[in-house]
Amino acid sequence: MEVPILKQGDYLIASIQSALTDADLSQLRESLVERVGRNRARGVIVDVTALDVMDSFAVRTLRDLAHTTWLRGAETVIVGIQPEVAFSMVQLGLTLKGVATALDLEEGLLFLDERMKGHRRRG
Amino acid sequence: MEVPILKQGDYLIASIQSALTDADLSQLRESLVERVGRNRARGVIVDVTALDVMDSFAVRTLRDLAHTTWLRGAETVIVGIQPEVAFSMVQLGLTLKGVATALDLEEGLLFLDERMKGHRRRG
Amino acid sequence: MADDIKITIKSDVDVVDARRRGRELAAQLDFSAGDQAVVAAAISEVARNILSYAGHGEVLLHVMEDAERPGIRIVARDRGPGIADIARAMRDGYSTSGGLGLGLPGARRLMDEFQIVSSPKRGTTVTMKVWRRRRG
Amino acid sequence: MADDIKITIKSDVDVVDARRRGRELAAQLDFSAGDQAVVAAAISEVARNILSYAGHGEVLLHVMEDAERPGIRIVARDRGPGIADIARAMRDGYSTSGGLGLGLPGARRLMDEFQIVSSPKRGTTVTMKVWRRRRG
Ligand SMILES: Nc1ncnc2c1ncn2[C@@H]1O[C@H](COP(=O)(O)OP(=O)(O)O)[C@@H](O)[C@H]1O
Ligand SMILES: Nc1ncnc2c1ncn2[C@@H]1O[C@H](COP(=O)(O)OP(=O)(O)O)[C@@H](O)[C@H]1O
Repeated sequence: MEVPILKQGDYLIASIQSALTDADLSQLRESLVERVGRNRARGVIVDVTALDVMDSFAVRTLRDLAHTTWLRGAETVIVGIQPEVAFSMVQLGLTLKGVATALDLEEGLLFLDERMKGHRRRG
Repeated sequence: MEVPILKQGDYLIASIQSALTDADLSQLRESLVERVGRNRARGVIVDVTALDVMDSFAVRTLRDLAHTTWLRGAETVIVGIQPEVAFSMVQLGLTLKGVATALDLEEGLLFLDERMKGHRRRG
Repeated sequence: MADDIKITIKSDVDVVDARRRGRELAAQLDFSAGDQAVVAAAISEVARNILSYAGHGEVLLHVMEDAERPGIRIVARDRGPGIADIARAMRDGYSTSGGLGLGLPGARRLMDEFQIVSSPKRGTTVTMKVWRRRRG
Repeated sequence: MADDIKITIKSDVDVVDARRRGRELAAQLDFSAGDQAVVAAAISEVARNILSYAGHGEVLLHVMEDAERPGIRIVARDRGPGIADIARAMRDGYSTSGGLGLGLPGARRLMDEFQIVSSPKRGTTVTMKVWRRRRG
């Protein structure tokens, strides 16, 4: 199950369409990191609206993805975590600390636009 | 005892009016998480000025609330913890680690405004 | 104030009631605002435990006037399943229910005296005492 | 629903399948959306552990209808190397594989009951139970 990655201006947008295996998720991470370099992207959006569960492997992979793209000069924002998924993540003790989040694709784009404007300050 | 939730610009403000049962507190958490999505809120203020005690259940619920709204793209700040309540929390060993706090509603709004300005910096 | 105040705990409203009564008592005895909150928080923890682990039980509040300064004795008792390993239950962060596991150890830190008696047959009784502090 | 659902775990596709089946079962039993995600997440953790540490094994899902409210029993078992120190494996952040080490302790927090039996000879069996919650 390959996740489509779209380029939109300075950003890459990966929209997860269905449940992913661990291998799919790792693959997504690698593709995005590679594409950040190839497309000289400055922002990455991973849309997880379609994910109905997020376990410790998924969280670790998304965290690693955000940190790796960061080291390559691009900011990642995770969008579309569903309320019930957020609920179960918090119960599991999984927090995505240090990773930017936004409600949905639209908010994610706004967030990146704001970050790119002027200086990209960091937490 | 339902806690009223007001929308003010991009923010949601929940003002606790009186002592809450555990069920009330859980209900507040769920309502706020739901409203973040519905109102596209980017900040949440929970005003606990009226709470004259904060025990481990309350602290856990507020922490979960903050982490869950965060996963949905909104920052939560807890305002109005009274000095004697803070004192007893510290004695109990309860910390709101990882959760933003401010003195009162006014400070809470300022805090969120600063976070939202330009770059929404992330913990 | 000769008699004990007895609060039957069988729903979360009773937990709120118990801590309110404890706070009022502490205020009557001229405890500082901080110590009123401390009494209320300790009661809240043990009363909620009754509800969570035993389903129902009771909290008894008693004014102690025999010492130099007045104090409050709080008894929380139930006929629930008991605590298998009390030492472990008293440890920070230990919880069988996904709680913070700070209730019992926190209450012990808050109170001047703290005792648990528990057995699978007779349930659990937590007894705590706190005296009004000398104003610093 | 009398029979157990049995999912053989031998590749990461089976982990996805197991959590999907668990979620469906929870939905059938009218669990809240949040608790459906909780069931799926817990299954995901134990099923992945089978794959990571034992190579293969199975997940069994069983509907419990004898209590006041319906529940799901999840059994994850393998004949792998076993867990040498279960207390340590249950600690937040402990991992022998560079994982987050939140799988087992997280699953325990999510579930109403949680039990591990493990030995180097007979492998590992994790049994978890969760009941539909009363609506708040
Ligand atoms: N009244 C009780 N009856 C039975 N078990 C109890 C009781 N009170 C506490 N316990 C046990 O002691 C553990 C620790 O309690 P506590 O420190 O209050 O933390 P928490 O309630 O957050 O789990 C509980 O998880 C429970 O297993
Ligand atoms: N089925 C199993 N067989 C053998 N060891 C296991 C099994 N499940 C878990 N473990 C051990 O327990 C540790 C903690 O597991 P867990 O909390 O799920 O974290 P993680 O999988 O991220 O390491 C693992 O690192 C592993 O050493």
